[in-house]
Amino acid sequence: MSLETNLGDIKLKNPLILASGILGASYSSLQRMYDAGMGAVVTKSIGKNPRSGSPNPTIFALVEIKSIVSSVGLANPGYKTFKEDLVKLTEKQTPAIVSIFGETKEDIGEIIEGLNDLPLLAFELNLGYSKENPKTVQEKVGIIKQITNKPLWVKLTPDECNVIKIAEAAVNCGCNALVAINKVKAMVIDIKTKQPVLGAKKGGISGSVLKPIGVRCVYDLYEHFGDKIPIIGVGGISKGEDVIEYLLAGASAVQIGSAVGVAYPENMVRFIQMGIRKYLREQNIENLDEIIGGAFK
Amino acid sequence: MSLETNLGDIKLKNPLILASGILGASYSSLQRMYDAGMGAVVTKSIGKNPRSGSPNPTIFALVEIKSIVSSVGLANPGYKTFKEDLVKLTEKQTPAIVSIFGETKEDIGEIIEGLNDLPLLAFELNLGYSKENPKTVQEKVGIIKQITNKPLWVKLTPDECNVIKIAEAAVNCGCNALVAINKVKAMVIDIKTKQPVLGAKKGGISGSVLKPIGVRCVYDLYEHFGDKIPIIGVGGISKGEDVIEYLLAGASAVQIGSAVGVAYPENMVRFIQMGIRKYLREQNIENLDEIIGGAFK
Amino acid sequence: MKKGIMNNTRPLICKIVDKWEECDDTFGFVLELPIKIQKAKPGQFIMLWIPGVDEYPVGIAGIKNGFIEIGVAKMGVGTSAMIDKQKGDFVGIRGFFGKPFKPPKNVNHLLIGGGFGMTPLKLLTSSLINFEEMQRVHIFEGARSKNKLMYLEWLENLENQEEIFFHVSTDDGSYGYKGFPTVDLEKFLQNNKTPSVIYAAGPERMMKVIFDLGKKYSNVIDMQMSLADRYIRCGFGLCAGCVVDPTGWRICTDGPIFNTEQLEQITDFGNFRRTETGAKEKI
Amino acid sequence: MKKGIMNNTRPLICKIVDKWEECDDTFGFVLELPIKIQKAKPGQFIMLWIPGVDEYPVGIAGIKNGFIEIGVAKMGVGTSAMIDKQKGDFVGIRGFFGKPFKPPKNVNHLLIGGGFGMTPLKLLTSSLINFEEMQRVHIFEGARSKNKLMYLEWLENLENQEEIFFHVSTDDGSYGYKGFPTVDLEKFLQNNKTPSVIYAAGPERMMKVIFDLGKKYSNVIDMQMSLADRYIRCGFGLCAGCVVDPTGWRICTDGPIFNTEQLEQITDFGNFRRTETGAKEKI
Ligand SMILES: Cc1cc2nc3c(=O)[nH]c(=O)nc-3n(C[C@H](O)[C@H](O)[C@H](O)COP(=O)(O)OP(=O)(O)OC[C@H]3O[C@@H](n4cnc5c(N)ncnc54)[C@H](O)[C@@H]3O)c2cc1C
Ligand SMILES: Cc1cc2nc3c(=O)[nH]c(=O)nc-3n(C[C@H](O)[C@H](O)[C@H](O)COP(=O)(O)OP(=O)(O)OC[C@H]3O[C@@H](n4cnc5c(N)ncnc54)[C@H](O)[C@@H]3O)c2cc1C
Ligand SMILES: Cc1cc2nc3c(=O)[nH]c(=O)nc-3n(C[C@H](O)[C@H](O)[C@H](O)COP(=O)(O)O)c2cc1C
Ligand SMILES: Cc1cc2nc3c(=O)[nH]c(=O)nc-3n(C[C@H](O)[C@H](O)[C@H](O)COP(=O)(O)O)c2cc1C
Ligand code: FES
Ligand code: FES
Repeated sequence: MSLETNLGDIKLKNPLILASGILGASYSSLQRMYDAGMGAVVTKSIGKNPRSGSPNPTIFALVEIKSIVSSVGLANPGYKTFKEDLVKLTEKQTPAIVSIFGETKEDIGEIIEGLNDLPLLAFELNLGYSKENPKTVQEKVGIIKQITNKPLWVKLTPDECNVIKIAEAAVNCGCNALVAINKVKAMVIDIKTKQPVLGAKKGGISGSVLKPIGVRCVYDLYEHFGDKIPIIGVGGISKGEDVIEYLLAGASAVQIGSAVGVAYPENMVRFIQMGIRKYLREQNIENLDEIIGGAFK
Repeated sequence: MSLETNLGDIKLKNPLILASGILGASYSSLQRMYDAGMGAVVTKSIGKNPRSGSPNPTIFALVEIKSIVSSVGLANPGYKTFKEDLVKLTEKQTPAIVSIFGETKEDIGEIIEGLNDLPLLAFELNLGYSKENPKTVQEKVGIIKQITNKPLWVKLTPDECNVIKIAEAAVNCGCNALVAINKVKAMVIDIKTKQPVLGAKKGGISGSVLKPIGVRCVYDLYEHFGDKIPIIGVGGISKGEDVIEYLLAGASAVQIGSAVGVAYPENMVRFIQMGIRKYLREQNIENLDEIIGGAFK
Repeated sequence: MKKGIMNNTRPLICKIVDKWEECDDTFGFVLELPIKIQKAKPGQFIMLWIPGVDEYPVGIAGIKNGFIEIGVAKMGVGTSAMIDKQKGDFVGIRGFFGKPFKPPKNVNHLLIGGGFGMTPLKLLTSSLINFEEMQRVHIFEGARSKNKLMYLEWLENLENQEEIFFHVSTDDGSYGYKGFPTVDLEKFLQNNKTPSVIYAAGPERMMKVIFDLGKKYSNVIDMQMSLADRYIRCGFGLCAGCVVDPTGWRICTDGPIFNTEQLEQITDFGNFRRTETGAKEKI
Repeated sequence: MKKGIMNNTRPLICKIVDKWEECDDTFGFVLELPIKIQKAKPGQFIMLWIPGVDEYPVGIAGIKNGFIEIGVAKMGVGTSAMIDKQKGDFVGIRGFFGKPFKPPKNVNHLLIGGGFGMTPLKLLTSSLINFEEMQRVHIFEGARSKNKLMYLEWLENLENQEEIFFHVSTDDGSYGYKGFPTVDLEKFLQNNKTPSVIYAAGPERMMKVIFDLGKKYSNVIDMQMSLADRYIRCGFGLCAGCVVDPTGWRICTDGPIFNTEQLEQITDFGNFRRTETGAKEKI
């Protein structure tokens, strides 16, 4: 039984990838999660300039629905400073994907140029940042593909106008994998103090509530694109069964975010892998390829 | 202490309204929910022709996240047949809103004309049915306002391209209240049988997961429109505190759906009302007006 | 508050561990439950999911030690798909749904039914046998002909026991006496003046006949009938697919078992049902 | 598995039931918890939410019967907003977060700190007093001057008790001896050869000095230090705001208390922190 999976030309030892924004602000926590057993790790989304992000509270849980409401406001040190962390991370051959965001294609171009000499596995373009439409996406993907030969993943957000159209724009311009989904717009108001809880007032929701929403999005994408482009499923994964559900919907790999916020993230990764292995054993499956897109059969 | 609330010219004895599609297919269940203590009731969405809807399974719960995944496929008897139920319901002076849907503005015009002679509280236009954009919404709202003097509520779905733009189109054409939100696109795949569970494969999610998403949508709408148009909040309400959260976000009334699927819906309504009263008492609030939009203060 | 609603309402995948032909076009199945769940009560039902095909309500004929017995009568695509399943195949169930029969103590228990209505009556019978202070149990089963009688063997073996009387009838006289099961029921009510409760499950028009008959006898202190001639979508009281007029009661949650007092208020009983679209039609 | 993460991580609204000036620019507060929650352990912290203003970590000075005591030192907008609050006002808390101090048995307990670092040491002191087989407890508190000493009164009253020794120092000699608290600590270690554990909480550079000092004495069998010079965002291990290099440990979840073995691996200790943007800066 093998957990290997392919995303275009990229081969991962297993389909679990650390999602962007989760323990992704320093080389050491990224390395830790790779050592814990992830197949690859995505950094926090990095921009052109340093940003201190939203005021606190920025992240808290809603226990009742096993989910997390957050607005970190894309806090990041800027690509120039973060490069030091990336150098340390890639020195160890850790398969690292750098998530980037930018308002303009010029900003994005600058970041890619600045980081292109590093031995990265891929870039991931975070579209959750500004209002996008197929044209802006085309421009951003276009400029990246012009500058770099590295694979480009595009991360979709479900709040966007017509995810399929955005995805098409990205695929047509040569993006190498689709990542779905980012957080869904959300907020919480405390009724006792009558105040929005998040410092930024508005934010997004992740965790268990995203699973049925993310699975649906991956399913829609796979239905539309088939084998034309690899899909990476994200949203609400906290056990092996969740990973399988995404694979059946058409994902070739998955990313894990909120579930990592536990006392022992190493155990969480092991627990998820155990769940996957148990399923494969019970179903007599040798290879993940046998189940990717299996819900369409 | 009063629970009365106003939606434009409409006064409700309390802010709780039965959401569309929930116990809304027969006059007797609608009457029952009104008798249970709802301030008003919305019917199942009614179209021009009878539809038998999606194959089963159409509705099931995800216990872990207190939510419901469904795709009923707008099963309905068509407005001509349903009129018999509406006659019986309105005979008793029950404040009833008829939810309608239609692919074309002609279909919608026909339905409104067919039901316009009934003493209804309002019509609610369900936009979750077909892909809408500001132009199609303008057309649909336009034709309804041409035919009827009754208030028109427009129900928004979060999957739509830019909810604010859609809402603006509706408001500009004279709609009298905004209802937010409908279900969010979702689905569940059973990993043992590798099949999507819903008969229609794809569906939507409602219940507790929708609360932070719905509150955010109402907050965004209130931020944009202020007092210009009443907003009715829907999504994940199952207790008095949830109602308060929506009111603070800017809703003047709320609709309740998934939470009604219990052995004793009468108790559920009473429980929600008790929660509201308890809060008002503790906070020394006489009137709901004092807290509507309170999160902006 | 929420707990009650949501409990176990996503399909639970079960393995078919036994299957047999119960009678013509009707099969019995035993499903293995993958997790421990609460015991079902007689009269409750499940939603049976045939993955990729359909989901529909079926009654519970037995439940014991993590196994559940059902009986499925061929009607259309969904029931045929179940009948095509073999031992080792998987199906989903949601439930348990609905309010059960509520047998009082110190009465005659008169169970009457036919067709797949016999499934809840089988579980009721098992349960009455274990009933502490039970009186005599009478089962009146009717069918078109012998090869349509469900649980014949099971019931005849039970007949050996002191407390069970099995009255069987067929329309064509191929087994038991010729005629409707109501004939023997009426005979029993005429001859026996001690308090009795009627439990009925079967076609709604037949139940209406039984109901009108039972009302004539003052020794019938209650009638509890399972209304199954309604389209069930959600099973837990949300969609109104199964609502009866003018009370607004949901078959799936307020029923499927209703008692005399309730049945009297349901003007739809024996007269009208709603189809999948929600339109009313004559039963 | 999930339970641990999510537990109590949405702000819980508490009423301020007591407030007092503990020392210059530092106030003590008692908050009333609206629900029963598990007991916090010494060294754990909460995220304190001043609605509409900010949220930041504070240590726990006491917890008993549904009340929690904290101490807040004025730094910027967030801490000032708390200090402006009055009895009867509401604030939110999330927590409890982090791993606690783990005092072994049969050792000298040497608590050393200053500033708001005294808050977890207060709870540790209370807890050690109730410790079964405890040895002598020594508290070394230092501050710039007398009016910056936290819990002075409380500690001096405790001093009456057999097991507590209170060593106090100020930079300007306005109270206790003049100098750093490390002076008395070193004296103690020189004179006392029985096994000792050092518990430190305060500015990280001071702790680094203590750490280097402690390493020189073989009778110091462990040092447990609370790292609080890091930006805390989530508090439960998700965001990496508080991570230390090169181990990738999270102050909020793997810390804030680290022991000797761990501190030796953290090259950032006493040297570097990350700011809100994630950039590294010299401490
Ligand atoms: C409470 C209850 C308990 C039942 N118990 C049993 C049982 O123990 N054994 C058994 O064999 N049958 C039982 N039935 C009936 C069974 O649900 C139908 O025979 C089955 O749904 C037919 O499905 P089909 O696809 O084979 O036929 P179709 O060709 O789809 O339909 C045939 C008939 O079944 C009805 N039907 C179809 N789907 C549903 C549905 N979702 N809900 C209700 N009726 C439906 C149709 O209205 C039609 O009258 C029960 C029904 C109810 C309401
Ligand atoms: C584990 C831990 C326990 C603490 N315990 C206490 C305590 O018991 N009592 C007490 O008064 N203080 C305590 N602090 C420090 C306290 O959190 C900061 O003083 C407070 O955040 C300052 O906020 P401000 O808005 O007043 O100041 P600002 O002007 O915003 O900042 C002043 C300083 O505080 C730091 N700071 C601001 N926000 C945070 C944050 N979210 N996390 C960490 N540092 C921050 C800044 O980096 C800066 O160095 C503790 C810190 C940590 C990490
Ligand atoms: C605290 C937090 C920070 C996040 N930051 C980013 C980010 O910087 N860039 C990004 O593309 N996604 C970000 N995300 C989204 C996650 O990568 C992921 O898409 C989402 O959380 C859904 O996955 P989950 O349910 O497993 O958490 C963030 C999520 C959380 C909870
Ligand atoms: C089974 C079901 C059927 C629904 N049918 C309709 C419908 O016909 N028209 C409509 O506008 N909304 C429909 N909805 C959406 C609800 O009215 C409501 O917007 C949504 O469920 C969110 O509210 P809740 O979380 O309280 O359920 C339906 C929801 C469910 C669960
Ligand atoms: S089947 Fe949905 S309410 Fe009964
Ligand atoms: S504060 Fe987020 S990981 Fe520690």
